[in-house]
Amino acid sequence: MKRTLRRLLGPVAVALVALDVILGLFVTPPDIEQGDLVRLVYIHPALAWVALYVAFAMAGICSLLYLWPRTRSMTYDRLAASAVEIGVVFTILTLVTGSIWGRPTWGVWWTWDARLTSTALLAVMFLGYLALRRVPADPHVRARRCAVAALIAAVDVPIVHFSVIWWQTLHQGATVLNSNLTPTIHGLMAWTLLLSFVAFTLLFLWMVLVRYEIETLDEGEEDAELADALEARRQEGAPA
Amino acid sequence: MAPAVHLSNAVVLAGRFPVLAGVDLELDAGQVLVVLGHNGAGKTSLLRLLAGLVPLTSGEGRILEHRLDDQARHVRRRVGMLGHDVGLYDDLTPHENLRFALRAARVDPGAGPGALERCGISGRVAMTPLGALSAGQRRRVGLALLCARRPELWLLDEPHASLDTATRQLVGELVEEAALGGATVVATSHEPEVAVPMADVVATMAGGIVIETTSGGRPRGGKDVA
Amino acid sequence: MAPAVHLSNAVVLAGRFPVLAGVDLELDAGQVLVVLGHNGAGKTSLLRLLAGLVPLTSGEGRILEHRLDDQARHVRRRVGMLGHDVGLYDDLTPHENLRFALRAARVDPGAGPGALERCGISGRVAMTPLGALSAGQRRRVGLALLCARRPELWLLDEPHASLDTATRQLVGELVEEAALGGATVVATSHEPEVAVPMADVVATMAGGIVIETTSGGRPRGGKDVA
Amino acid sequence: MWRDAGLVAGRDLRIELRSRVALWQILPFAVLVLLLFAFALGPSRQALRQSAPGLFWLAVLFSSVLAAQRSIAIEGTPATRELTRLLGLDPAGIFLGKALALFVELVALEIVLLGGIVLLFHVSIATWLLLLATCLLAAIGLSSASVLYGSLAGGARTRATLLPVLVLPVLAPVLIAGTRALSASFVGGGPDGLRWLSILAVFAAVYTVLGIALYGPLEESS
Amino acid sequence: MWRDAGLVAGRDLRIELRSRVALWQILPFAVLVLLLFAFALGPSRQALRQSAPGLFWLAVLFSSVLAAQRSIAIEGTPATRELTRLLGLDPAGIFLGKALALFVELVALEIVLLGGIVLLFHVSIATWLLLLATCLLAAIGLSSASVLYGSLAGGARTRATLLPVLVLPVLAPVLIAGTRALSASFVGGGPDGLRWLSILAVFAAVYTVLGIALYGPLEESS
Ligand code: HEM
Ligand SMILES: Nc1ncnc2c1ncn2[C@@H]1O[C@H](COP(=O)(O)OP(=O)(O)OP(=O)(O)O)[C@@H](O)[C@H]1O
Ligand SMILES: Nc1ncnc2c1ncn2[C@@H]1O[C@H](COP(=O)(O)OP(=O)(O)OP(=O)(O)O)[C@@H](O)[C@H]1O
Ligand SMILES: [Mg+2]
Ligand SMILES: [Mg+2]
Repeated sequence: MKRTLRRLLGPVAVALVALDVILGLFVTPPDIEQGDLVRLVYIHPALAWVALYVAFAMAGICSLLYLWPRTRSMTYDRLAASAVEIGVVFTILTLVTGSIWGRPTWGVWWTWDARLTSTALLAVMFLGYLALRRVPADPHVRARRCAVAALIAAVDVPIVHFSVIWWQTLHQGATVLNSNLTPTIHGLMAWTLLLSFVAFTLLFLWMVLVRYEIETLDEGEEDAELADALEARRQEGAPA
Repeated sequence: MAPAVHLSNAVVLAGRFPVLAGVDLELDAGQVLVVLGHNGAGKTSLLRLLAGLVPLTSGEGRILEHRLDDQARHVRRRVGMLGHDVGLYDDLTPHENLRFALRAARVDPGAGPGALERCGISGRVAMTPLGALSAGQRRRVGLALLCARRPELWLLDEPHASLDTATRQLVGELVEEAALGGATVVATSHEPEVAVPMADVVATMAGGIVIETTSGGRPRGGKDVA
Repeated sequence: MAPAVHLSNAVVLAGRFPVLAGVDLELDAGQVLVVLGHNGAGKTSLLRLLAGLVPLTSGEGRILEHRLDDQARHVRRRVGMLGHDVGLYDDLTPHENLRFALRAARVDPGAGPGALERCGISGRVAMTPLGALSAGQRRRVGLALLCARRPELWLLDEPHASLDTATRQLVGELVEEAALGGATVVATSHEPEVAVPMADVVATMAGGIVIETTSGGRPRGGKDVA
Repeated sequence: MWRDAGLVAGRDLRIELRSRVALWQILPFAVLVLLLFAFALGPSRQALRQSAPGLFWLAVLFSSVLAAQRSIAIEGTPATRELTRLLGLDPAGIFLGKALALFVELVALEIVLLGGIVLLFHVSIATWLLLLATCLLAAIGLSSASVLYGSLAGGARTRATLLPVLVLPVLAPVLIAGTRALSASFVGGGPDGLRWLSILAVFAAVYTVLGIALYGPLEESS
Repeated sequence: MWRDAGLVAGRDLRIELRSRVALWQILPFAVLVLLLFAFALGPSRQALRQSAPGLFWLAVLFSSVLAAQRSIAIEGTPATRELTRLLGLDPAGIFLGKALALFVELVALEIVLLGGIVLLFHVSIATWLLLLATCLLAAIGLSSASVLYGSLAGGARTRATLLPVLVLPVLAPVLIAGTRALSASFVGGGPDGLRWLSILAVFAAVYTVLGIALYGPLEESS
């Protein structure tokens, strides 16, 4: 059951993303002001949504489940790690697509808009988590450290969010937010937009599961390895 | 009465390497165990497991009525360990170190100076920051902490190393005293001549398991109490 | 021939404390000196002085023809020391450590694997970063470095500590080999039973000075070479 | 818990008093950072005055990372950390004690740095109360978060470099809110300042609670 | 000397490759510092663009202190330092080797940071040659001075806190000259830039020569 679901998830996610791209690139009309650039709207917001909300929430919840003694299991540790790893990819893609979009619309690659700034900050937090994960340690030790780190970071997200929003609005810079897009959206565009959110969320989940499976595969091999390792270790004592 | 230390098929991993590969062990309160074995046999790892400092990967472990897998914190409170490195604060003097450690362990800090004196740390040396002391003096301070704290399970990693002849004898005395007082002692050693006479049980480790258990040279007086 | 080691009234300060309070010592090339003494007597400090690692406050010192006060650098190049802590890199494996150290000392790094093998570091252990090894394995690597480097003055601080029975014998063999090869050896010890038999001269220290010098148990064969 | 907190804070402060690291190394560093900012931003007095609050908090942030590193270093080697675990101190107590010691140092640091920017950057203070509240709340938040992260990074051999990456992004809200609140206390903007103050208060509360709750599981493992 | 330098640089870079500290800890830190500056100075685009060169060098400076700490940490414990002394490596070689390894890391860092300020602070580069020369000369100076001071601080138990205080004041000239030269390379002011470049060159030369000459006596004593 779980297996078939996972098997299905991959093709479905990929197909939906493909459909989204086709609709976005060829079917929907170009924007009056932005021309073909508007097609980024079918990628970028969905990427951002996945990176910031889905990935962070998943990492936070899995970490919490890990820390809770009753539900503690390495599964959650691995899931959290996979979520962050894939989340970093999505965050970077958000920054890249955003910058590509920003260059023609705002005339600059980057502006100190609240959303952009908090995205960048959260990206660095993700990187910190990965740096911590690379520190050599016992798997359980690492799992606990990383779970705590993810939880602290997750708690910080709303605080960062509000402080950055206030920070920006108090000192209004020359930002053109995307309000000029809203009126131009017509039916098909709205559906494509909605589709993009669903498609990228599914894609994310699928990638996380694949990443998770690779790690568990390692782990499964480890079980077999462990038996060998135990045997080899016991032999060390035998007089040479 | 349940045994003070019970391990069955205990496996401990460091990274992916099994430092303990299935250890079985059983000790009663008041017994002294000496662990022998080649370098890398897993003696230090065994002590660290008994102290609740490393998680048990598989197998079973009970120390002083607490399970090692989920009650390690309770185990740690009742255990005293003298490792290869004593782990006290280099910036504090032996006196201050003992004072802090004893208060942290909720023991009367008044026992500190006496214990230091007994382990040969007095006068100038007791007032010098630990970082400046010689290797043997540091180990003496570690020993003094155990002696003042009187834990229920003593874990001694090569207790004789670096100590001079006079203090070596003291180790034997302290161990005997602890055992008579009902505490369990586990000590590793590379010097069977000095270590075996103080043991009830001698375990030989190799390759992460206990390969042989024999009885040690401790006079029967010890056994009776247990 | 000038003596390999000559100290007269050597005083060394650590902070304001005289760790050595006027040591006189004289050793010929090819001799083995074992230093005994209580904890804090100044044995480690003596070795560090002989290695040229701490400055001489007063008195005179000549090691292998170099003055300790202004030619310490030349002394250091020709000296090998195994301290309480081996001082190799935790991130590198024994192989890499020896390779680096031997190349730094301008010795053929090809001697490394053989020396490691001889000291019982082979296979998996030789490929594990030093930081993960057991106390005794680390000391073995330190010993292997000396064995591959063959310095002219060997300084061994409690060479038997932490080593298992098999490797303990090796220490004796290596010392004998070094002395026969014309090197001078100074070793401290708290185990006269094992240390004195390998010595030509036994010095007992206390309170920062040498209080007694007697002859050790090394068979005359050693003396002849010197 | 409070007893253990007192014990640990006492130990940390005693070691600090003996080694004088905060006095001779961290304080000069903080002042130095201010000077470097002045160099980097050029000699324009107007520009400096405007950016003074931000630079103040940046200097506090960098110095507090340093102070946190010192606070980890006091724990010494892995062996020392293990001994502490074996002594059975209450983890919440350890956390509070270390945070308290760090708090004391940070407050001292803030006082000196405030003197520094008043002198170097020619600012004057309008609302003392706001200033005081800002500094205290920020110090609580900074010390709690730093100690918590210090324990995360402390087990690693590379902690000197790991700690800054971990802790600085999390401290960013303190920087933003502190800067705005301080600006308000310079120009005298009460209500605006209060809003920022509330962020600082939330931050301090959240991290103190998290620290008390999470320090146990953390020390368990490392 | 060159042989020993190669040996030491090889060791440092090999340990770096194994631990990836520079990649995962120091680089993110550098980028983070840029973000923090933006918070401190407020989101005004104009103000940020003007101070971009200064902020760039500040970020480089702080990150290079971190890199220097890592470079000391590689030397490990006091026992490791003693062993190195006993091996009889040429001190000038050790100095050059460590400086070389640090130089490689700093150049990588500068490249990333340059990308960062171009993107984040909207500057554009007028004189590429000047920029290149500035970055290389500054990296030489920074790495030489850091290694030299690292050896001063390295023996101390409190080096994590001591090093920044020691080395930052010394690096101040790099900050000032680097900032000016960078400004010049942004607006295209050739002759002015050259003057500052010469300061950087002098700094680099002085500290490299000093390092080669003094590293021996320094290690001797520590
Ligand atoms: C590096 C630059 C950028 C970053 C980091 C960024 C980041 C984000 C984030 C975090 C969201 C929020 C997603 C959500 O709330 O669901 C978002 C949404 C969005 N972004 Fe961007 N963005 C960038 C540039 C741009 C540009 C240049 C445009 C177009 C002019 C743009 C248009 C949008 C739109 C239309 C949405 C979704 C609608 C909405 O939620 O308001 N973004 N972006
Ligand atoms: N992370 C690791 N990777 C590989 N091997 C490891 C790791 N950690 C420990 N080991 C190995 O596990 C063993 C540890 O043994 P332990 O320290 O318990 O030995 P010991 O019996 O105390 O030895 P000694 O007498 O030398 O103190 C050593 O062989 C060591 O090489
Ligand atoms: N900075 C200092 N201040 C005060 N006393 C010091 C200082 N440094 C060292 N000492 C003292 O000097 C002596 C150092 O002796 P050393 O380390 O040489 O002893 P050792 O003979 O090697 O002892 P062990 O057998 O314990 O290894 C110790 O008594 C120590 O307390
Ligand atoms: Mg051991
Ligand atoms: Mg000694």
